[in-house]
Amino acid sequence: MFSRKYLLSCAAALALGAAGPAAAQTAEVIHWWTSGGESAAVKVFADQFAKAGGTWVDTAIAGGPNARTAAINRTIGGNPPTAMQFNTGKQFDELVENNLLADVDAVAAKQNWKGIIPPAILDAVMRNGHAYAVPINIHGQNWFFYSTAVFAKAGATEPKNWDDLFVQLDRVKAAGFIPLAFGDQKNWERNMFNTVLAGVGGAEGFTGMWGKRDQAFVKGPVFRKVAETYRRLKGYVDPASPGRNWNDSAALVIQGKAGMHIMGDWAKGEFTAAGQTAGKEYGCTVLSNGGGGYVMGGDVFAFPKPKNADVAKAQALLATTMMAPDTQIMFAQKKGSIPSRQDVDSSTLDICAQKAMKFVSDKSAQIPANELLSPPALTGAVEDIISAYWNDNSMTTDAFVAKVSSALASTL
Amino acid sequence: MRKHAKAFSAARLGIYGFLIISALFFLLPLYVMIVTSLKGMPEVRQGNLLSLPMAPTIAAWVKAWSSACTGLSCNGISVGFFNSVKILLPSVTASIAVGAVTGYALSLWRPRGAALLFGILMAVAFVPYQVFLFPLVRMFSFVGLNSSLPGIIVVHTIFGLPTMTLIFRNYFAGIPLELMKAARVDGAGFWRIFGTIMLPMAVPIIVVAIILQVTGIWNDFIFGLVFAGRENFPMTVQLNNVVNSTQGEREYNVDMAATILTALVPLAVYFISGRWFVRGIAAGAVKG
Amino acid sequence: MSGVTVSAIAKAYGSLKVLQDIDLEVQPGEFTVLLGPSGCGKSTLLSAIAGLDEIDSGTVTIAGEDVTDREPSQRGIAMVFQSYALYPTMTVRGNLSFGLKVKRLPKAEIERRVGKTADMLQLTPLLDRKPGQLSGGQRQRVAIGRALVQDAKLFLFDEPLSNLDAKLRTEMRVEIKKLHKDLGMTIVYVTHDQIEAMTLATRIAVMKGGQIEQYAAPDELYERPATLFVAGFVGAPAMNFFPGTVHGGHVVIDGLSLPLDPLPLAGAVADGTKVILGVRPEHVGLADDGAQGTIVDASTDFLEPMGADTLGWFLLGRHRISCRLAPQRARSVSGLVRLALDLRHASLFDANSERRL
Amino acid sequence: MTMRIGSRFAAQTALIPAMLIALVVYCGSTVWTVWISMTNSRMLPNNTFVGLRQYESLFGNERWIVSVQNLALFGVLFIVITLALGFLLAVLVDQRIRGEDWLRSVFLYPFSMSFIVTGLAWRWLLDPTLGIAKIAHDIGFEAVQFDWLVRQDRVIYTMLAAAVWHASGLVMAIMLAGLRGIDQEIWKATRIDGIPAWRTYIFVVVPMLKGSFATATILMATSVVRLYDLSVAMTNGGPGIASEVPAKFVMDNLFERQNIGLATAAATSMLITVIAVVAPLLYLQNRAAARAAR
Repeated sequence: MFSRKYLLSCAAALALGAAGPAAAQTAEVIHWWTSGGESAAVKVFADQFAKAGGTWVDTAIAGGPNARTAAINRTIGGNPPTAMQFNTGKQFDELVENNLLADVDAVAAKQNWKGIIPPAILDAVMRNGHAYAVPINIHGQNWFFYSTAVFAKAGATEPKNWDDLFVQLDRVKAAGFIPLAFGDQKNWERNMFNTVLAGVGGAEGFTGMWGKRDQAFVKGPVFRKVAETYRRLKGYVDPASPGRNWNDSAALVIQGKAGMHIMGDWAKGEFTAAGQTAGKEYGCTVLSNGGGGYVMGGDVFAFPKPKNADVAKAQALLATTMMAPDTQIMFAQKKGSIPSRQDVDSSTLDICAQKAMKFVSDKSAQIPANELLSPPALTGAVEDIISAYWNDNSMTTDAFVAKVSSALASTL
Repeated sequence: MRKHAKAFSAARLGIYGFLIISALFFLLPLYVMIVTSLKGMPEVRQGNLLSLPMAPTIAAWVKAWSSACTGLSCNGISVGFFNSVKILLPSVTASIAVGAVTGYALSLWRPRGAALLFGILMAVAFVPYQVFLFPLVRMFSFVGLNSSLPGIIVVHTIFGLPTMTLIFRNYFAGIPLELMKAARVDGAGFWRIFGTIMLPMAVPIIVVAIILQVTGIWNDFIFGLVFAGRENFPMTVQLNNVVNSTQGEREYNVDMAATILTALVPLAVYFISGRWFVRGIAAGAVKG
Repeated sequence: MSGVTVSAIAKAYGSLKVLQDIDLEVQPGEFTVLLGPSGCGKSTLLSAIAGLDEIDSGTVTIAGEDVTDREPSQRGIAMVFQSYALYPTMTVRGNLSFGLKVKRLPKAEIERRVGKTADMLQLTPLLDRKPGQLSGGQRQRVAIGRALVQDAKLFLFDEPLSNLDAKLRTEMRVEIKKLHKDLGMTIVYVTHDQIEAMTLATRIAVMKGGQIEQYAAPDELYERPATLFVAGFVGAPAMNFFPGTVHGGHVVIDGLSLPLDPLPLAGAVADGTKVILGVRPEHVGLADDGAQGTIVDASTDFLEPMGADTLGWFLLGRHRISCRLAPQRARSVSGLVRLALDLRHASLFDANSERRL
Repeated sequence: MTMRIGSRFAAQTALIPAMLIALVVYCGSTVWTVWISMTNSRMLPNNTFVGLRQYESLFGNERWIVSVQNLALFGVLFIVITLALGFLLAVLVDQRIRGEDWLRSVFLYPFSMSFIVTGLAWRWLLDPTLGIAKIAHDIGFEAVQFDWLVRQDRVIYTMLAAAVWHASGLVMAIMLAGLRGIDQEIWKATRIDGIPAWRTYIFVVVPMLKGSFATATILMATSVVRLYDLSVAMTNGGPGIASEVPAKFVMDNLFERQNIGLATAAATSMLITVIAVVAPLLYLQNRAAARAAR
């Protein structure tokens, strides 16, 4: 179904490209959304953009690093795409500093972003008072998804807090299912750690570690509890988890092989693509000992400095389209996220999204995501330590604390 | 054995045994890929890795070739195939041409700076490509070569240079100097000697060079991704997209079919010209 | 057709002097052989004439023109190499015509010359074969042919026969000599084989350590070697040498005293001069058979049959001396004998300078 | 060999592309890399000089240390095993066997495939729940545990297996070429001397194939230093950091982690190590060649 349209659009792009200035509304977009739910969501953008009179040229490259390698190199090399995907946060700081990105102030003013987007998310795209990216959605990163069927068979119930979690996990384990489906790759190890950090350490702990690099917190008892809880989770994952992709892990829950999966709400896209509905085949919750504790990030699209006025026009049209109310809702439904605009009608969203909207409207329940707090270099350095701690049972918690503390202190 | 043909039959049995077991080890991954690609998904899920397909089907191949999705495009990896061919032919030609001329000049003419140049090339043979990626992007943008077919061809020429120069230099170094002298007395110059005498003599080593470059360039992923531009993405980029993204459940049969399809060209080159490869090496290709 | 003049050529690799101020003059039509042991610089000198090796100083003149700074191909030379250096991917015809093509001669002219040369060297049936399909002798002929088609002023041969077996070598030697006689070209020819040199050359330049020891016609070289080295290098079996001292018109060798009168000396030799006396085996005979000369007593050591001759080895005091004998006569030689040394053909060298006195 | 104006000019001209690449691309990139490694550059290069702080940080980085250790262990085993297996295969294939052409192709084909392509198949074969372990279970060997791919202390050996599979054929081809070049009279001589074949191979043939071994070792060594695809495709460095390698460290920091200061410091360290090993070898070879030219 896509293929003909895509071919046409490609042909159009080429034809228009050859014709020069007539290529006004063509936008080449680099992104790494290639899994089922993700590509369905991207299609919303492409279709809406087409409706608005534009032509979407899709450059999907599997794997965030691969896509960013291509995008950044092309931007530096003077042949940028029209738009490129980033995670909300510090990933594009230096592109701004080096004057490689165009601002979207005009669109922001026209759509009154200040009034309709939560401050934490809006701040993430603002640099020196200018908006440099389109915050298309909000993702919660620390959701627990569980299979209602598996839970029923095992006699487990939705966990209420972290102690209860282990009770439920034990029940699922006893019933012969994989208690916790896990795609054991470095970034998901970190995400799971962050889930524990937010849930056990609370907002202060989370921002203390990633944002303030607070040595006292990291060396204190709460952090130790976080580390121990994290390691305890390892007893509930299956031996084949190392190297598995996150969507394959979600599939284990979808197929009723595993009880639970800790992941951002984008995992809902996989459930949706498999025809499952939140509240029916699967349930969702966020666990925090202090209540709230919603780790909030999102996706943005940034626009490299246009080479000519036509590209600028296409960028403006694309930004406007992405932030249009109906696009926002449709996109969020497919992607599993919630709209970044709070002024849209969210009643069509599923119950997990409804829960999320509540967190988003309550500032005290939010924690800014890892990416918003720390630069990739620091995130990466700590991620390696988290990964080593998860995988190497001989590493003591003391050693872990010491290593995290020194990484926080020494990363440039 | 040519040398002692009357070896004991027990020893022969052992030789064949070892060779067959080794051959099985070498064929195992290919076998798994082929049988999996011929199965339907239910069978992949239940059956074991090594079993033959009960109901062989080429559906996965068709899908991989023409309709597997990456992002919004669902054209399979066929588009990439033609891009790869488009990149392959000029890149192989250019890299071998530059390598052959350089090797010839270094070994038979030894002009000024030859030793230094050769030293640099030898050292670079050990350096991970990634080190050059970023500066190269900058340089290319400076000369306007980024994201273009000429750009990717130049990149492959640049990174083929050390190996190509090395094997041609070693080959030409084995040619008697008197041949050069004779040609010079006959009045032939640098290019004439190269074109009419040296190149025709270098056929075995050119075959080796072609095999090495075809496989290297065809299998390249990172340069294609960074330098080729989206219109020219090679097959490996699409393979990565197909294999590393899933539409819901992972379709191993399609992944495997796509993998084999991508590997087909270098595989064919090896199976067809394997005997030339050994002969080319024997002709002095790689003497260290 | 014209000659070559080499003057004051020098070349060194670092501290190793390969050629030391060489002067050499080759007359038009002359067949000059550069003879010497390996490493003496003869091939380097040939390369210098050809322009294939850079020289440090000196000049090369061919046919009256200074060609020192010219490319090999612009010197009017043709060359035959030790390994033949045939182009392996070309046919015999291709090999012969390559140089002419490079020189952009008209096609008809090329065909004419190739045809003529192939006829002369009996290569016509082989013209479409590749070098790999030829025998050693055939390849050698192609290599010579490749030189001949050039119509060069000067032909250079770099040990062209050393890769052939003994029989073929003799045949080719004759053929080359015949070519020179028929065509009358100027040739400079390098070899380490003194027989080849003696049979082919009109003049031989014997080289050692980057210098020319003697440049002379074969007969003179043989009969009046200018240095001890030349005397020892030329001639097989080799010349007998005896170190001694000059005393009162005699040379005294370990108590044996031989008169200096018969020797063809250039001048008087002072008493006390340390000398080396050289006598060729054919100038030693058995006095009992009527051989003339200075008589000495010796004892038989052993006999070495060589076919046409037998070489008799005798002990003369502490020294061994060889003597050419007729085979039939040699069979009955044993015990003590009386040898006649024909000192009229002997050579005397200064032991220090090793030069002829 | 002499060159007068025309040909010398041509020879010099012919080298211009290679010279340009060597000086501008290779040397230029290297100088740039070394400079950036002394700045605090993150996503994009900047010129804020920080001395050797990136190096301090690098050598205090556990992942880098593990990467280097992995490479050393992997490299030694890989070179030794491929040389041994390649030589053994070459010797056996050289025994006038049936189907030689076919076997040679079988041993050689893996070299034509990249790990981007075959990593998946290998990961699958070694997967503890899907692969060989499952097959063993299915045919009744319940006790078989094959979980090396997910064990920190064993994962490097699974990479080794895949790498040996990939490269042994090339070594075999080189060795086979060498064996075919050996003078047949050697075999006659050893038979007359009554030396058993295996002794001949070890004490006579191996020393004669010195050149082939040197070539194979150099080729294997270059692929070791560049090891990247295999780690990415099979394990992505995991479990934990157990199968990380230096080239991947460079790559991850260069792009994903936006830490090019650290990445270039790592690249420079690799470069210095390589030059420290290669330069003396080149020097020796050059001297030997110069001596041989006399």
